[in-house]
Amino acid sequence: MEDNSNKNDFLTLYRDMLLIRRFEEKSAEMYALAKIAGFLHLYIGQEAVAVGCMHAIRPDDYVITSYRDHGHCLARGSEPKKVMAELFGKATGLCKGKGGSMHLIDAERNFMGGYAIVGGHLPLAVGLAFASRYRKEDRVVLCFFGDGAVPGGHTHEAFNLAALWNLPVIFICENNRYGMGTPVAREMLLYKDIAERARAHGIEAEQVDGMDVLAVKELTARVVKKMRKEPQPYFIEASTYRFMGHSMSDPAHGHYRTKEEVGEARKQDPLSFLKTRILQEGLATETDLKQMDHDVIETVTESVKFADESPFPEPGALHEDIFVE
Amino acid sequence: MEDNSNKNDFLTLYRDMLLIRRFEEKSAEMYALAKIAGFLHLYIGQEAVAVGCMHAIRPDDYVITSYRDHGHCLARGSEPKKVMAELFGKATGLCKGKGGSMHLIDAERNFMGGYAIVGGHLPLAVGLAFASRYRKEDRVVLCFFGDGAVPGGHTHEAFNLAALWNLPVIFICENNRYGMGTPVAREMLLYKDIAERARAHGIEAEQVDGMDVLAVKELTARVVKKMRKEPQPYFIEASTYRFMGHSMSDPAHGHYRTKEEVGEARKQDPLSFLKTRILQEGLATETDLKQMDHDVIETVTESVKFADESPFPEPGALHEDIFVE
Amino acid sequence: MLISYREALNQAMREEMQRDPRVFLIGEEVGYYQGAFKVSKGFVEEFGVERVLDTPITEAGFTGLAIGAAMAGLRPIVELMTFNFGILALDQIVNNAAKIRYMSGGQLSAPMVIRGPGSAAHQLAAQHSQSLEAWFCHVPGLKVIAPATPSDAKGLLKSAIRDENPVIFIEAQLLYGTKGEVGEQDYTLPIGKAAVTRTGSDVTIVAYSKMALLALEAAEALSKEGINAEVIDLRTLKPLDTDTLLESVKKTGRVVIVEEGWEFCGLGAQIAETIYSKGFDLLDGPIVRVAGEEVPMPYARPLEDLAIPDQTRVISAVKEIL
Amino acid sequence: MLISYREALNQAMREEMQRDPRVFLIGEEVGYYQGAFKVSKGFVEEFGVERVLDTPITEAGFTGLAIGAAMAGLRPIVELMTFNFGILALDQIVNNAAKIRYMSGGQLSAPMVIRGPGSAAHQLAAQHSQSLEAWFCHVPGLKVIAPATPSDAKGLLKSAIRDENPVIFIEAQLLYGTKGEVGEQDYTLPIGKAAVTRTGSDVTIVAYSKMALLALEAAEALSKEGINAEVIDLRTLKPLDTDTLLESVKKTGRVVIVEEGWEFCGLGAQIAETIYSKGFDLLDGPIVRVAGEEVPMPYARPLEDLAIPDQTRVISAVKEIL
Ligand SMILES: Cc1ncc(C[n+]2csc(CCOP(=O)(O)OP(=O)(O)O)c2C)c(N)n1
Ligand SMILES: Cc1ncc(C[n+]2csc(CCOP(=O)(O)OP(=O)(O)O)c2C)c(N)n1
Ligand SMILES: [Mg+2]
Ligand SMILES: [Mg+2]
Repeated sequence: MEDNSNKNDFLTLYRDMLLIRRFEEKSAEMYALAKIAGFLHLYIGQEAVAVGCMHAIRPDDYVITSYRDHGHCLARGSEPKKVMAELFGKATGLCKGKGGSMHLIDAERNFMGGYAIVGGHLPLAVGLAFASRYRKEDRVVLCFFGDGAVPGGHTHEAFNLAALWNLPVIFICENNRYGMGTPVAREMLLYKDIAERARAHGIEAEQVDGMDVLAVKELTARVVKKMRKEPQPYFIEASTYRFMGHSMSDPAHGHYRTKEEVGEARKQDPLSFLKTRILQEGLATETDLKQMDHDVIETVTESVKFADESPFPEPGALHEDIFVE
Repeated sequence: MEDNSNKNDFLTLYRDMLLIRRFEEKSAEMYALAKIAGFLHLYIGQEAVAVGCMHAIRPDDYVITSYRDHGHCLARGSEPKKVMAELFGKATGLCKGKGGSMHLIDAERNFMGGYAIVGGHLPLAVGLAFASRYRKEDRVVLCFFGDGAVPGGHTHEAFNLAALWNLPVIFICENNRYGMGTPVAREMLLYKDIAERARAHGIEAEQVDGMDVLAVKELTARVVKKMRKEPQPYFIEASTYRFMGHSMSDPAHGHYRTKEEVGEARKQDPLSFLKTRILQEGLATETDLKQMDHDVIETVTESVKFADESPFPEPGALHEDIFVE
Repeated sequence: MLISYREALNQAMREEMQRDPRVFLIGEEVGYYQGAFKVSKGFVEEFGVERVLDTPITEAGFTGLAIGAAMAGLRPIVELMTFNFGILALDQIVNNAAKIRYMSGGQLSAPMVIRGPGSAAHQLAAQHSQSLEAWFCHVPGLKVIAPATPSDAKGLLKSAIRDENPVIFIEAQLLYGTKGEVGEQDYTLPIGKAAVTRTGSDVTIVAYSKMALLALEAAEALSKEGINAEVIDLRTLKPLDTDTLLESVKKTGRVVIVEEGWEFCGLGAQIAETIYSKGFDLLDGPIVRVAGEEVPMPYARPLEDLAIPDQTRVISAVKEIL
Repeated sequence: MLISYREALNQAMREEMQRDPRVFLIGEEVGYYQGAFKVSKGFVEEFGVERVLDTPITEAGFTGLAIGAAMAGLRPIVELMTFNFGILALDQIVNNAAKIRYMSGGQLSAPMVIRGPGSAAHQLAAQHSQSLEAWFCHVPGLKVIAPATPSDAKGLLKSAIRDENPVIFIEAQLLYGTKGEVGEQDYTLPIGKAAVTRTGSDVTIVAYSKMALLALEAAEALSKEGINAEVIDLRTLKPLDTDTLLESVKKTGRVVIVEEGWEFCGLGAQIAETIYSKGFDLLDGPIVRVAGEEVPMPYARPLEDLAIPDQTRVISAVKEIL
């Protein structure tokens, strides 16, 4: 892989992934303590996809994703304490505690959310891209979703419209090999090259190793660059793996995948991958990275403290934010 | 084209197409006389598709289609007088006058209908095929729909399920170049080989000249034969053209297509095509065919008489047929 | 000026598109075809294909697209060829358009109008003859409008387009050709205000859309028999104008509610319940509902006629409670 | 035997699948995963992959498939992972399953059950916490069931599977773990019959699903204050058991209706309207409704708790009208 990243880049990418990892490990703890409830879908194992992509776009570009959204939100630069407060359902959360884990939204950063209907946000993504074209801007849209969303009807309707109208949206399918307990081979007959479905609608597509943050970033940057000049959708299939269960109620392995399989996949940890590179290339020492980890953990700990100490929404909030008056 | 049809075949095919043509010409008249109301979508120009396909299946196979369903229903062998009575909204109609033009259903002939939500019947078709497999039968399903249904979500969900579960359904896309007033190039970016979308889901596909009833029959027969042994969906794109407007309220040409274009297409009339073959091969004389036309017109006239003389449903029928008691 | 309901809608959209470059129209056949029912006649010529978008038959896709565009600051008008097809876009409307403001804690919103004909025309049968307004009314975060006259259609559509929230705007195929007096000037009408279209003292007939015209006709017929009915055209279905309803009931003590949709869980049930619970003591007896029959719409005209409220049924409902 | 609601459903489906080879189960994660909420535990092992079908995430597709299969003579049970996703299958359910019998003039029908959890669990937020039963109840051609106890769950699910028509069967995530006495024998319960789960004379509390249990608790609490409430668990939402309702109102003269769904155009509006119109003279005053707040469901627990009816609200509703 050709790579123009400098030292700073590598370290920032690493730090961003580390933040997601530590943030989510802590979230799982907090879930066990019932500080967080509802559905909590961890992104651990997939960090390279969100981080790699996010480093290839501008602040004014739009990002939209599914319910497995902590990683994307943090990678987009949302304040960890506001994210944690949202998971805690606190008034200081990104969405004042109304959205929760599945609906993280940070409009200031054009992070348009977290949606819980599988595939339901793809048409929205196409609409964001439409708005960009309509206003003759060169903003692009990153739209993340899982392999499970690929057979869904709204997905295909979104593909078709994006292709037909040349809209600047990158569809990023994070193929983590399972939709809940269903392996991808039972989601669709042709599962080895998911992108075929996008190509059939006229969308250019490519596969990338979703465990390699550098590859993800490089591909996304290349696509974005072209897209700014020549709006047109693109489909990226990032092969990845979720190390944890589907949600907190699902064990990491069990009915649908073995402990061995998960262990095997964990050897491809996106963090270890980049760490090795960093050390190899002498961009940082083990001690530097330990320090970084320490700092990240500190940030996460602070975010928990902030969330914990924050107040719940006032009862009056119940009837606020339904309509713009 | 290789062809095993004998004289009888050719003449039957011709007669079946002629019946549709004359029946629909008469329907248009009856619409003008307000004997028929609602939406009336004529099939004129597309007769070769329904007739060719229907001659390749058995009586116990299932057939299902869209609202443009007169042709399929008649080709399936439903009694013209019951079809006409249904268009008239009479108690003697196929569906006792409750379905109308868009919902012709003839369960006895496994003609499962006539559906008015574009693409909405494709999942049903897959379900019919599922039932066949479930019961370990070798019945197949013919499912007709228009080019306009191809981008729709339910279509893709149906494709995916049929492919994934190897269900014996033939998806027959009657590409008449327009979905209402929208040319196919504005329905989807890659419109020249619509079948690509089916292939992407893992469905084998082929294009056929939908104006050539022999080609349609031959292809369908080949596919059906294979499918009975080895259940698996198939996609056929039949290129055709509708000679009339989208429905009675739409002129044959106007906003979206020129008189010249329609005139040009009419030169490919599926009836003339077969007629030429019949005469060339000496299977019948002009006089024979005139006599046939005469007989067909007689049948149609009788069907109108029957429909006209039949009673409307009794008021009590309003609340019947909602539930199986 | 005397114009049709269709022209009134056309004017409303045209004026708003001229006023606000963020407004665009999207739907099946809205452009070159001039709209399936010709409501957007002349639009693609005037505003170009960038602002008048013909879509493939993908209601979830293009409605979702419009919601995304609204979230990004545009002001879409989605034309559903008919509201029957809105079922396919319902997840987008309910889960995204109606909820995005709340889920985001007020950060985002989806200012847009989703419009098109609801209810039955003539003999379009079961899948094309539905009145689904009760579904939309059930969902917090949506406003629902269903005007009966050209004047209301224009004023309310303009308000809907300017509203900062998602608005469901239900027209009727059989109203498009009806004519009425419409103000020349650029006017809007308030969302949430019912109209007393006929004053009376004996009974209040509550209706909306096509049925509001039917109610008026019935009231005229009744007046010949000396029965003086007040007619309320709701115009906005949600939020419901409870004040206007109660004021009328205070006078009449008797209520008939007319709607074309299915009776069970129809909007009429809610209107009745609202009146009962807020005006129980004002009522002289039970409210009578005249609603669509509890059947999928039959094709045959005589059956269809039986399935939809008509003047006779409204009149006998009124007489039943007098 | 004392078993959970989940086990009761499991038994009902198992017994019916053993009895009738036409019955099959289809949905997301119903097979290898044993059901998202483990309702189909052991099924794929017992009945095999031919009769227990894991689907891709395509609600319109697999629900439509099941409808087609039903039309062809099979007896599908569709599990919606939750009824929130049913919105995506709504066109199939409403336009095909509910109408095919009518449109075909009685030739075809779609005997099937569409089941899964409706209503809120804990903190699943706006897109995963909806009670949409009113939508289904609005549609002719559907029967709608929402049992509150293991015993009703089993008996009614068996009846639903044997019914020759499409039946919407709404469970609740928070009920799956609740236990109750269930008969050992193979029994069914009649669709369309409500249960008087507590007799009383002061007020009738009408509810269903989770709220029927809440109503009982509230009634117990009220009894300590000397208020004797009758509780009706509707069990079947459509057809509504009007007789049982009126009989109770005859005794009590006062009604409180509790539902978790949104108030406006909720099922409670219809229940109230039915009682008012058929039992106006039996009522001593207006009916009070306790319903879900008119907001998309918030995530934060304190807000969620406010959005859903609780004992305090039911009790004060009762006191309000006594
Ligand atoms: C329309 C819809 N159906 C079902 C669900 C329940 N559900 C939530 S996540 C999920 C699996 C999604 O898998 P995938 O898209 O691969 O994403 P991943 O969880 O692997 O990130 C399912 C079935 C849902 N949220 N929406
Ligand atoms: C879901 C849906 N959207 C819109 C319509 C309105 N409509 C009826 S037919 C039609 C065009 C369909 O074109 P195509 O599928 O090519 O079939 P054709 O009419 O050419 O036979 C449209 C848009 C509909 N019936 N259903
Ligand atoms: Mg996945
Ligand atoms: Mg076509």
